[in-house]
Amino acid sequence: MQWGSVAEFLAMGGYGLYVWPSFGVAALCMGGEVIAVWRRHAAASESHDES
Amino acid sequence: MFQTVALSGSRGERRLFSDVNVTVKPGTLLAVVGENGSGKTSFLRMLCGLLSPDGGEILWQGNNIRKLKELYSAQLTYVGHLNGIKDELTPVENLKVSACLAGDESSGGVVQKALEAVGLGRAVHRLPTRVLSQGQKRRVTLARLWLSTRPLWLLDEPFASLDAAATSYLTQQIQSHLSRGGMVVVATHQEIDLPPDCIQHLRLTQ
Amino acid sequence: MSTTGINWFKYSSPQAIYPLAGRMIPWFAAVAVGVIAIGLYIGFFVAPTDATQGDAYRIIFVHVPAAWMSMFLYVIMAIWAGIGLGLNARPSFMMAQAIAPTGAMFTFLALFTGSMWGKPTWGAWWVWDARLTSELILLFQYIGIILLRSSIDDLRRADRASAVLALVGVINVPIIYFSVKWWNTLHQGASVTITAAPTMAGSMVTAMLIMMVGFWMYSFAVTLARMRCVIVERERQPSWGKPASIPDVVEAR
Amino acid sequence: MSQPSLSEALRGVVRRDLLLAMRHRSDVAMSVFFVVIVASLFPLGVGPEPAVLRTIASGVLWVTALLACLLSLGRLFTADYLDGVLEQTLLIPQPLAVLVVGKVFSHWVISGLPVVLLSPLLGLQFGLSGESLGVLTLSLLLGTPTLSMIGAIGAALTLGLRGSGLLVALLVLPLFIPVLIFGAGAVSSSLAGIGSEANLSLLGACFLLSLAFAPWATAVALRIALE
Repeated sequence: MQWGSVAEFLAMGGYGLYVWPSFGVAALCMGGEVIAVWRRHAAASESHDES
Repeated sequence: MFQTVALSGSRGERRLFSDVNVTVKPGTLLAVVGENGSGKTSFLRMLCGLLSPDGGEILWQGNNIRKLKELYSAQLTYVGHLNGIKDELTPVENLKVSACLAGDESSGGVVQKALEAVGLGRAVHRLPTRVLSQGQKRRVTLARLWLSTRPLWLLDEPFASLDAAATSYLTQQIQSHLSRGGMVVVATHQEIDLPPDCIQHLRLTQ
Repeated sequence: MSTTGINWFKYSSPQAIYPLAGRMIPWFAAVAVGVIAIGLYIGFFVAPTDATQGDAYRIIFVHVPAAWMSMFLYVIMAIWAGIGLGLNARPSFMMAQAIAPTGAMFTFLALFTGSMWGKPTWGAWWVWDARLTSELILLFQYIGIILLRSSIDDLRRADRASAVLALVGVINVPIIYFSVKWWNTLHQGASVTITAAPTMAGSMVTAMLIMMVGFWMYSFAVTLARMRCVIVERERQPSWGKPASIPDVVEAR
Repeated sequence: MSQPSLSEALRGVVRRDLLLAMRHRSDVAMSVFFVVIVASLFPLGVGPEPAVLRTIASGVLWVTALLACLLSLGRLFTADYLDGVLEQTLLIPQPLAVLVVGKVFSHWVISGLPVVLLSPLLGLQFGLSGESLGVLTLSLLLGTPTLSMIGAIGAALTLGLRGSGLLVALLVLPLFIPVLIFGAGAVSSSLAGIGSEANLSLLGACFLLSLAFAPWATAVALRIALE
């Protein structure tokens, strides 16, 4: 393990500003997609039951 | 001989008809009747091969029309809802082009004779079709039947917006086609004035 | 129901796929979460800092798998579209429909992370490099397919039109890639290239491949879930798939 | 029973479209005028520096040609679709893909050829000279039919849809990119003195490839649109 402290880990050798947004946006996109599909399924099956 | 076997079709997600079995023998006419929206047009387009059926088969001389493809297209003349003529061209030009594309004779004399047969005088032959009335445009379209040498005619509402004279011209032309051993499928609201022994009806209901 | 399909399509009908997909999704999802967690662990804690690029290279663990997925998913989508057109099979159109948004998402992700990586290493957010440009055009193609589908109301036409577009696009992708590449070399001599491969440590490659597997599993889970949405949405339409409430055809003389 | 020969059918399709274009001469004039105006806007926006104009000339003129093609795509099938001529075209007992080639050819004669013929003049506006002008014309001559063929796919796919004009642009522009790159590349490499053969032959390859695939895809798309 090459990280001495949490701060060092977050700094990413000075590239934290680039590394973390990349992973953050990736997580956001993928998580968002999961939620969107979930909602779509819920909405679809709900109106399906009504009809 | 032309027949459908267990034909079913739908428009969008709506089932229009299913399990239709009809046979059209040479010299006979099939009248497809039914209310608006009952699927008459879809049925005819399906017989043309423009629309693919949900199930069942359409057979021409015992062969599926999907397999025949262009060989089958060469057997039929289709007159649809839309006139299929260009507003900017004159009746003569329109008819010449469509006869040429159908592989029929398209010389000036033959075309003029066909137009006169549907009651369009020489006065309108050289006008752009745009200025003609709805009924006159329909006559230009139907004039193709006077040039057609194909055995199967598929006519969608051919009598719509025709006057009494034109209706009787068309009926005569259909009759002479049948007497030559031709086959006709007509979607119509009207009674057709033909001997009853050569007509069968197909009623589509919703 | 389509009777033109081969017999086994009866068993791959939407009604059969729906519960099957439902059973598979949790497994794929669980594996995806686990594998991605392992990949991230190796990527951040085992893999060493790169000698030339410093820690910025760690973006590779999300960037490269996303870029690969964007291309794989396009090809898979096009294959489903082709099967759909060829066999007139409804489920394969649905599959293609379910894949497109995920593919577009990964394409966007590849572009975004690429530009995040490009800034510290090349000094620019965007370079008109062959890879970047063709990835951008891939995104346009995904968006085009999704837009075309959504602007056609008739489902049957929507399915088949977007399938044609997907297939045309799949021919275009390699052409674009090479055209942009030649365009670059013809104009500017040597262009920017990614020369990470030879210097990469084993653990770096491992982490990247594990992330890749994780993204595959994620894609399976998400597209199957979307497939279920599509099935339910289409089932809402009356007369869907069922043996039709038959209107009578009366034959008379 | 009657059947037109393939060349008869092809000639019939082309003759009708050209005849229609003769009745609508203003449409052709408009697309030519569009190209001239758009190409003339660039020097006004960028500034009259001859060196700058020479460098951007190939890109500007090619993008202009591309837009002109795009604008006229709507005319390719829409009118035929609305008046039922397209329906009848589908029933002509010859391969639809070949008939599509006929339609695309007449579309090119109406919208692409005028741009090709005009291009030396536009090139002069941008300070191109001699060999580069020839390369520009040649690249457009090879490239604009390709654009028409690719565009036909998009036009067929979006036939009869609401907002189809915008949609066809979104679908077709990404597919135009290789042609744009090779076409503009041919001109700029001739300007740079590298020789334009490589780009021109790639442009030719694009032409052949689209001739092989695009009419077929368009035919499939038309059948789908008319169902």
